[in-house]
Amino acid sequence: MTDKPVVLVANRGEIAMRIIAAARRIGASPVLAASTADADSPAARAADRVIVIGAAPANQSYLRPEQVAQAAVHAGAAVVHPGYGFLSEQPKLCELLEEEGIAFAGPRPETLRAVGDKGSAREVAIAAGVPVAAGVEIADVSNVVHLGEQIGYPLLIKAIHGGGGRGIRLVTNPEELQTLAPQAAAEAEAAFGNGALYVERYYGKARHVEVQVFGDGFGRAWIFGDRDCSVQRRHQKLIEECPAPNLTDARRKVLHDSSRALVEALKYRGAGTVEFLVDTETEDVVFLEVNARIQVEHPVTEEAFGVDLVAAQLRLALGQDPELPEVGPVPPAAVIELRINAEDPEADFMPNSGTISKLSWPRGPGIRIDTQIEEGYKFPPYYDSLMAKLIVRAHNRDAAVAAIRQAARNTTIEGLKTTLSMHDFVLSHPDFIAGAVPTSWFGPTWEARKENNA
Amino acid sequence: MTDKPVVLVANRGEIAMRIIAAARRIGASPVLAASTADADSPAARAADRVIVIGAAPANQSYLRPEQVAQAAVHAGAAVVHPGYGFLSEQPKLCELLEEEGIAFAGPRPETLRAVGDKGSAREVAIAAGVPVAAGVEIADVSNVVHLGEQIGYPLLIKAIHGGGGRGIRLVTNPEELQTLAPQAAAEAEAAFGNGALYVERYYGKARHVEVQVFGDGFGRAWIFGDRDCSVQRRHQKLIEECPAPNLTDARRKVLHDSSRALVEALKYRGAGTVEFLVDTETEDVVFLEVNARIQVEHPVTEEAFGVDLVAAQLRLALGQDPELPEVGPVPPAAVIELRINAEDPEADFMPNSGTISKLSWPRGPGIRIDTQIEEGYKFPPYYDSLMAKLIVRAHNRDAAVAAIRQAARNTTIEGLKTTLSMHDFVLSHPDFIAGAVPTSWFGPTWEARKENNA
Amino acid sequence: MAEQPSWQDLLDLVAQLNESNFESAAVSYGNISVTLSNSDTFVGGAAAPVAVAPVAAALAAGTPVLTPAAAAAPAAPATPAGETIDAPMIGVFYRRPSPGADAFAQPGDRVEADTTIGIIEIMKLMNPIAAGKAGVLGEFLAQDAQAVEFGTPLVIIDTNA
Amino acid sequence: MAEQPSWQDLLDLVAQLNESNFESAAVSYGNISVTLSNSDTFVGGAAAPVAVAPVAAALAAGTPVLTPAAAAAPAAPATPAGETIDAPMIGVFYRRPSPGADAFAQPGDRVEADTTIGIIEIMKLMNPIAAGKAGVLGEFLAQDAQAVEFGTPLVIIDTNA
Repeated sequence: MTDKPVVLVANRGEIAMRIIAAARRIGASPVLAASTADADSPAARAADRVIVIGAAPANQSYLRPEQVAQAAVHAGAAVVHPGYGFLSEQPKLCELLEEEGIAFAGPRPETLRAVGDKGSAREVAIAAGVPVAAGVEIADVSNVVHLGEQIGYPLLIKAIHGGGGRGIRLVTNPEELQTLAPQAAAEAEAAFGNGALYVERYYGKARHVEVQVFGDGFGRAWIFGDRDCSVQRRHQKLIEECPAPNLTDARRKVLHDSSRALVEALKYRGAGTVEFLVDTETEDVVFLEVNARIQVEHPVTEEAFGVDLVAAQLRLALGQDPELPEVGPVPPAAVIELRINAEDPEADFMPNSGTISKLSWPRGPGIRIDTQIEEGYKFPPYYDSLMAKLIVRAHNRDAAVAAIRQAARNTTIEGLKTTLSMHDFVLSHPDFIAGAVPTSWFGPTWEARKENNA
Repeated sequence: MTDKPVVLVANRGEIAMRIIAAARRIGASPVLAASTADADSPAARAADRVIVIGAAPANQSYLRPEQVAQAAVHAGAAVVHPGYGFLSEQPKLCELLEEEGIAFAGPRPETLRAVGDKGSAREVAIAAGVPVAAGVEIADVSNVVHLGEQIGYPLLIKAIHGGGGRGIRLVTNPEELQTLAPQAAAEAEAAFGNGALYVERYYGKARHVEVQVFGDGFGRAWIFGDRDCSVQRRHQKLIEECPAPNLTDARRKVLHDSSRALVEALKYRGAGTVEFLVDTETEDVVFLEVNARIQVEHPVTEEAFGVDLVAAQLRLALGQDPELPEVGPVPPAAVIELRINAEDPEADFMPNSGTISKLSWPRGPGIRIDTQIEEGYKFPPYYDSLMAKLIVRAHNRDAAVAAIRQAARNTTIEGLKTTLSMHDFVLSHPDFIAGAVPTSWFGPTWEARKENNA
Repeated sequence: MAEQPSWQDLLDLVAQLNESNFESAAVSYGNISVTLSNSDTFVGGAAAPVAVAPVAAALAAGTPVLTPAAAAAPAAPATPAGETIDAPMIGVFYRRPSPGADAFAQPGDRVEADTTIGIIEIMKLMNPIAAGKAGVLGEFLAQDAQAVEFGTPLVIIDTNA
Repeated sequence: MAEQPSWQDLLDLVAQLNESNFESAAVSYGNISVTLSNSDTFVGGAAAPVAVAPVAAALAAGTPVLTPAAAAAPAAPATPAGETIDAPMIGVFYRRPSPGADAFAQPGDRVEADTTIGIIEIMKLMNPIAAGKAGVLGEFLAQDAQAVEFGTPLVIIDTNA
């Protein structure tokens, strides 16, 4: 036994590698809680010890709070880091650990509950003075036209207890509203056991901009700038960058100040993200949600500001100073991240698995690779398709775009289909190069490319 | 054949890997000119092609300008990058390439000559208004006492045409000066074929601070801050950092302004370094020399300012915009580099070679590894002992010191002796942590440690 | 593949390789694979020996009750010969319903698929563990009150007896 | 694949390899593979194929006259059998003192150690190349005016003839 604190890594893939690296940075001993499919993964080899918590399917392993908590007890863990996805925003894991006196590298359970539901998150945001989309709950689905007048068109009908885009309807006029509201209520009732709906202003050409926050749990807030994540396909982020390009000082101030107010109001603990829509047709900026975890795209912020957010999470959870600096609103660098997924962009982004037969990464200053894959690694079919994140930092956005385009071209991954070719298309596109595309940009642009080539 | 320009990499080891990465970043094709010992090295595998230029001993391969030039012709190279050491500051290679219409990624031959000799470098510096140590040539070795009065004690007697520390004598009073001057003249005559000497003010507790410069060859100068390289053993740098700690704004301005003046005066082309002594006992700052090449420690500057100096060298040599930003005098980060050498610090830093049996690097934000070694690599006995450079960036110096200390502890290199334990000693020492040790600090401090442990 | 080599064939091969001069060897035949090394730096066919390393480290670090992770992987060499009943979840394995009580089952007992052979406690929840197959129990591989992982072999079972 | 080797065939192969002098061996046949090593630097058979890759790339990129780097390394497979006279420097190899002149030497010629067999030009300097050993010349491996590297075999020589 050593007297190093043990960090239980309750995740897999690249974020497991990342947490292991952070554990080593703070002098802790990383132990991996893995499914049988990952018991011999690169992350397993990088950890000091591996505890098999269940079978390959995530719902028999990574999604089981009691199994993860049991592994933490077995490991003698001082802290559990849940990564993103899986149990990262589940109050249950946090509570089980609290009972065992083990720290959770994330917000308190009550924070997770407060921001975990769209309705309550919106209330929290409003209370903290964060701008939200004009919206109102539907009291009576047969009497909705006055709500449309109040909010303006186009608008969205959303299920209050919904998620994943289900039950959402786009409405452009009063007749549609009258017809679609009862349908949406029935669908929400069927899908979520609750037919409650609200209507909300719809922004068809908005950007997705988010603010990286960190709280000490007692009301102190750090703001680490913003990220633009507008290159999305079906709400899945493909490319992220820090800082968000072409953002006026005034808008940036609204985003940062609101996020700070929210962290302070929640006495938020650890790393989190406040997501916003930034409209490109009006001056509107509206709150979307709080992601109460470290995010996939955290490296662009780390590289832009020169900080280690995951190490800060672990330090805070261990009762230490998170060792984070106060920084200005705009970082001294421009950073872009590509998500390289095991998907075939020529076949509707169909995921695929297989053995990595050849792998070669670009090298050089400002290039960072967060990944779990290596030559010979069998990319498993059980989990999400993220293979690697390629992150490049440069002195301004133009240089960063040029550098990451070349870095992507200097990346070789053989053995399965990847999204690298799609990235080359985006990084070479004048709209992306100009900066600040809306979230609605990628889908039709990518489809049009195929038509143009046909 | 492709229409990519070919970059001939006329070096080996980590800097060969670094140049290959830069070539790929600018979309060029890297070809390695290697000795037989390196024909199957990691750099050889990373290059598009390898040309064997001679036998393992450097004086039969890497030190032969005509063989390197011939390889450039064979390769159809557009540019040759000489790295550091070897032929990097030899006008001959540059001239041979000029005859063939091949670019040299370095200064013009006349610049190499102007700064290659101590005496002429000093003249150039004085002409550009760069502060130099009080010094004067000895006209008559039997009549020197008045020179001592003029300059002050302690002083150094130096051979004008010397190098490598030979022929240098420390003098503390007039009697010593009178005795030692004729001896030094005889030794210089024997060693360099020329007995010319000069005397110069000696600074016993000075720091080594250098300025990273870049010139477009037509008088435009970029200044990329400063580096402190004062942790040295027998004039060999062990640890470098950017920015130099505890430097007043006034001193920093003197260093940067003088370096800029020198670049403008020389119409300097490409990357270079202006080295200074910064005294800790007086306010004196004096010019040491110009290193007309990329230096081993260039990564600390790259990471601090977010630039790629090697790519900039290649772009400039190819007639392109070097794509470098104008930056402020102090970078927005603190960066430290450790040189990990294949030397045994417990045995007077004796170099050793052998097979790397196990290798594991730290990972995480702000960590950069420049190296050619990998597991199974046979570290050859023919060349210098530099195995790897571990570079860590953080938001301030305290964080950088803590982060690189932990990164060094998370580095595993087995199979031969390395200087990692020495680095842990330095990084844990209160003097280093406080910052700004003089160059005379390491030697006695390291020796005292051994005595304390005995 | 015409016929699978028997377990004995495999042991013979290991014996043969053990007498050989090879620093390392990796042999695979159908879904059988053997990877051996005399060297602690073996990185060819990396999977098996490397995976064992952290386990060895964990054991050396004084965590004897936890069955090593790699042992749970199908092809790992530490898996005992013969059929076993394996832990269906991570937790603490108990052979008795309460301290001092009789064990649920003993070596030599005949069990059916639904016979309880022990309990796994996970976060204070007690989960009875059924044999899952009929046969005669052999040696218990997991001790009473031992921390087990998913796949840790609990007890040998002879399904032909 | 016509027929799978039997387990016995595999054992025979291992035994045969054990008696051989190979530093390392990797044999695969269908889904059967055998990897063996005597070397402490064995890294999964990775070294050899990786090292060959840039050479293949260079050839594919259309640089036929230049002998590949790996071929110049002592153990590379492309080195012709028998003794050769190798280039002592990088440069351009000429078999004649000037265009149209007779070659310095022809296959079948008997040469002494100091007989000039060609010239290597390096940056406009002409360097006569002596045979370096006595014997009878065989086939020229380097063409007239071919770019050669240090160690490129120029011509076969039979020193026993």
